Amino acid sequence: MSERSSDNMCERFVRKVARRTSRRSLLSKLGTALVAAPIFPLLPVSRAGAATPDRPLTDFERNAQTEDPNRCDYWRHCAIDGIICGCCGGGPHTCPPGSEPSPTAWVGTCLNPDDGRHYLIAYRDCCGKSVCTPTGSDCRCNETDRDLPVYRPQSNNDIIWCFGNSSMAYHCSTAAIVGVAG
Amino acid sequence: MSERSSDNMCERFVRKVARRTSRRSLLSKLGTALVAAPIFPLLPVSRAGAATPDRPLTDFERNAQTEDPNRCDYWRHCAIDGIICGCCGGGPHTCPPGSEPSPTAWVGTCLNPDDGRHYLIAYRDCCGKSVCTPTGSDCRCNETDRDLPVYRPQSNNDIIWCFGNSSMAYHCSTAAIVGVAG
Amino acid sequence: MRETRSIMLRCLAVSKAIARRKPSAPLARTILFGASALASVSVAAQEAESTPVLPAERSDVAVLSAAGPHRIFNFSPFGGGGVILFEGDDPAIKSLGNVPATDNAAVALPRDASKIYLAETYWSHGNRGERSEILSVYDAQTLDLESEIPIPGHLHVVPKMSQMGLSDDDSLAYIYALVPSSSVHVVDLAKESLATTIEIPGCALVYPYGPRSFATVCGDGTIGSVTLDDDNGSSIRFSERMFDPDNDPVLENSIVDRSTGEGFFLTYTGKILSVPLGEGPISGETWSIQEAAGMEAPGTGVQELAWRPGGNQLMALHRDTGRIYVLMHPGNHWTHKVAGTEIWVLDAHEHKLLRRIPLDTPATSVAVSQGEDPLLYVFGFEGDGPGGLEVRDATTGEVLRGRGWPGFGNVFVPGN
Amino acid sequence: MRETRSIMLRCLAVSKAIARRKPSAPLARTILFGASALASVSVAAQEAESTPVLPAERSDVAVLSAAGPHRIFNFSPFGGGGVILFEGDDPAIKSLGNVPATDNAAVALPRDASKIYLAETYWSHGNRGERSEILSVYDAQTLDLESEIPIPGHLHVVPKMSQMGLSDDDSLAYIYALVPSSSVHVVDLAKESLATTIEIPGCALVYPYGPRSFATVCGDGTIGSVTLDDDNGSSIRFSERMFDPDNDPVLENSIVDRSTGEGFFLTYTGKILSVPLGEGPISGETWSIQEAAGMEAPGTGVQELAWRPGGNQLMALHRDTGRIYVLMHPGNHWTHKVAGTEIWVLDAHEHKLLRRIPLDTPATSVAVSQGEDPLLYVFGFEGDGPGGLEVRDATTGEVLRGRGWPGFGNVFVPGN
Repeated sequence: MSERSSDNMCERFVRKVARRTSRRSLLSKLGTALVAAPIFPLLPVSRAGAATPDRPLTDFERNAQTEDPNRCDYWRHCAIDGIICGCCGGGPHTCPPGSEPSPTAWVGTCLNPDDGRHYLIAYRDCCGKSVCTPTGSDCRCNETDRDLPVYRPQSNNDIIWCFGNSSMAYHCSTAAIVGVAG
Repeated sequence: MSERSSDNMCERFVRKVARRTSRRSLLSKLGTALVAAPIFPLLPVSRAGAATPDRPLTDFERNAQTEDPNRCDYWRHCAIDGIICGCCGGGPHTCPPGSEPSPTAWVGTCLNPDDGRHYLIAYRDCCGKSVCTPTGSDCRCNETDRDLPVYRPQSNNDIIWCFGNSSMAYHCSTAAIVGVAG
Repeated sequence: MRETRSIMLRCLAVSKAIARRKPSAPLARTILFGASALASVSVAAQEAESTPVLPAERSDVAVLSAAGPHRIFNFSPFGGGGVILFEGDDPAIKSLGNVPATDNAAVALPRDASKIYLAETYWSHGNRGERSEILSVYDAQTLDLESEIPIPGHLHVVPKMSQMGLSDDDSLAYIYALVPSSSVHVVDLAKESLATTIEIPGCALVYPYGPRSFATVCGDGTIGSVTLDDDNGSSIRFSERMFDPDNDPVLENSIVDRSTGEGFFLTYTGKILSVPLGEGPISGETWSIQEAAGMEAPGTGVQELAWRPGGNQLMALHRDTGRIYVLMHPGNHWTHKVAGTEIWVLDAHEHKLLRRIPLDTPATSVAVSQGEDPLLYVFGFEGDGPGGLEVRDATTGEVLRGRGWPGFGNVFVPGN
Repeated sequence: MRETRSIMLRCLAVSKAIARRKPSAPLARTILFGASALASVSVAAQEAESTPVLPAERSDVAVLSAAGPHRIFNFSPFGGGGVILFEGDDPAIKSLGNVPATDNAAVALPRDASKIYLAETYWSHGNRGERSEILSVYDAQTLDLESEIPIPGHLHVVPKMSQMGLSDDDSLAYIYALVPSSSVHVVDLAKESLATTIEIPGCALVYPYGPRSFATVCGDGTIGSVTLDDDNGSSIRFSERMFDPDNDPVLENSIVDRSTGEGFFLTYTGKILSVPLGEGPISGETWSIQEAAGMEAPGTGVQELAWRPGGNQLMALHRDTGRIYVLMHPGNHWTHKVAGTEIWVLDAHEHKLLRRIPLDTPATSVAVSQGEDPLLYVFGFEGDGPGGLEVRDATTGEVLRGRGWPGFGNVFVPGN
């Protein structure tokens, strides 16, 4: 398998929004923001206090494993809601063939039991293709550690994160490492 | 529940076909056929020899019941392939609300165990609406008594019989009595 | 070439006898179906037998009666699902019909459930092509599509009651959207057109009340309230910070009574913010449903076992009696989607627990019919099998009837 | 109004450090997300620990290797399904990816499986609106849509191998349609346009062979063969009556070898019509697979128990060895869709049974890979659970691997 870059997605996102909406005031704001900013997929934010080293483990963290990324209890899946892309021909940070990673994502803060660190995980949906038919018995997950409601969208796992893709059709969800939670 | 007529469906069918195709020679043939013919839904044909009174019963006929029309073993379902409309808000000859009976149908010849007669059953699909989500555990049927391949289309239960409907989307299948098999 | 081979599919003539429901009249014509398959349909009189010949049937289409208070609208907009209608009094809990919806559609019903409104997104070629964002209007008796009102869009999300709602007089639809900014699209249902779009930066979801107002929940722990003026201008008011959005946020499927403007916002740990949303400053009192049950109010510990609310559509309000139904389970914090093992019945005004209803199978969702003789609907059962729908007496909690059927989702009832 | 509330969703800047895969470099900027939810992402160096920090990952998209002979294309065009790709040698039988298809789409693959062709029907609003009849062309390695070729339509039917096929040189697609008349749409795949439509009144389905020919089966018991001339004119020849279409018809998933034009038409009772479809009159010999197994050839009795063929894609041909695989079950006549409990392996030319392979679970479909080391794929298992896909050695019948997965449908393999 080889890779295709997902560069410039944010730019495409904004352009698509620009085409679709008639709300000029908003657009000009977005346009301004872009001029000042390098083009890169939107990164999620950390939630303050999520990674206090001495807090007790959640049930998910107690049971998490690091061997099989195509099961719901894989350590990175602590806040995933969706179908694991690894069950659809993709991988933890790889969209299945023919789908596109979303430039936007929701975020979880998950404990890696191997190194004891908390990592920020971007749950980027893979989009532009109808819902994946997963092969595997433990591919549809709904984990909720520190999942917040939609009025805190970047920490919400219910939203279809396909904004700015060629179509908003949801295919599956990845769980890419963004960095260590600070 | 009240009823809405399904009159003039055949007419609408031909008109829609006329709009959709560019094959004028065919259309003129269909047009000619129509001029000579009253407008009425296409009726299926009987298969010669289907109802010989002294032939042995099929397995379906041995087990058929006449009480619950929303099960696969209801006597009229001897050649049905599809979702029973009675599980979707319809009935044996009634389409669920918001769907349309197809003007065309495939046909079965089924034995009514109550009167010992063979009846011609028109399996009219209800169309124009996405596939029904049936409520019931025995609503998806595939019975094959005297089911013939698609090159004998009026005796074939695999075809989506939604020709001429507002859209060809398949919703469910009915099993209406057409008459006694001669 | 064999010229006798005829075109396979023709609309050929038959007698109108059947149309006129004269079942035993012989057919006047035969039906041709390919030259080699010529056969005749004969509905000739049978030789005399003891039982009459069953009459030929005409195909027709069912139309529903007007919805009573026990009509159920189950909504599951995934994988070709949509709205399935049931009658709560039907012993068989059998589908009355269904209305398709796109994946992640949103739904709303007027109080008399005469219409079904669906906010939908279509692409002309399934998952690609031209995009249409529409509000589909269905007649809830014929289940026919009546119109498609263009809208700017709606949020694609696991369905929530508070994604979309109607003004108290059923004249306006409020549709929540996240892009390009967090906003609410207001549709004039009589004019079948967009009235306005209201930005609600930092807030999300709509909880309509009164003729031209809706509440919304904000990421900084406040409750907002938007009121439209007659020219579709709008003003927004906010409460002080009423909850901790990072650790104990208000659940999305909280409830505002459309008529009275009484809001009941339930948090992850089981606090209810009772917020009257009339004129003036927004404030209210916070009480704990566990304390109402004589227990300690739980905290946010990830290893702090307590009775906690959880599920999807996990809360329901019977407006006339002021009873709140909440799905509860024993669990730690962050188990807010776990299925409930009990339904707690609370007095919304006295802040008292009235009843605990144990469930045989844990469920994620609950709804209650309005008016007299309320029925309690429990659904979204755990497990691989059919989701099921259980109908209980809303007063006693007793199981009246139920049936397994496939599905998950939200349930909407008339009268809300 | 609070002016500090910012727009919720903005594409804001972050350092390119992550893009450049320097995982431990600190982020140069913070990300703003609502004024009240300001927080910083810090990928600062951890205090020294024994294990290295896992690197940040960039999102990418998988691309498949070119298909080898053991690539599997499972086709299930219902309820949001489509083509799911597998590798027959993969011990886990895990999806390689999937291509969506509309309900009742038809599929074909070129011999090298470099493309996936889907005949599809779309309505612009799901089940309503503007209708599009297209042949969708996918690259079978990227699974990207390459083009949409307008076509007049295709038959909506439970999927069959013989609804659609390609000429031996993969240059033409033949698509069967029933309305307005039974006909075959011929698409020039290089020009991406319809070449012609050929009416085949009284007949149905397409079994391509050679550069510009296809066989078809007719309702009067004959086999037809259509050949296109260079100007896309066509001529059709028919055999004499070769089977009884009312009582013992030829099954739809019969097989014609695209290269040699050898046809193997299997009837309900288990007769095979071996029909060479070259030049001249169409005729052939009929033999019984039960007789090939040393049994009596069964009749058409509805209470005549015998080994009979049954299922969906119930027949497969390994071209190099001339082996035919047929799903068989004990049953009466008219059980032609019943799942098979055994696979019978037959020599297509010697008319001999080579092997009977008992199945642990009855299955409705079978396929075989072409070339050396053929694999036998058994699928469409009965029961409520996942359909499953079992991979067997096509020579010995031994189970090599298998896995439950949801689905039903047809399996296509490269090289056919």
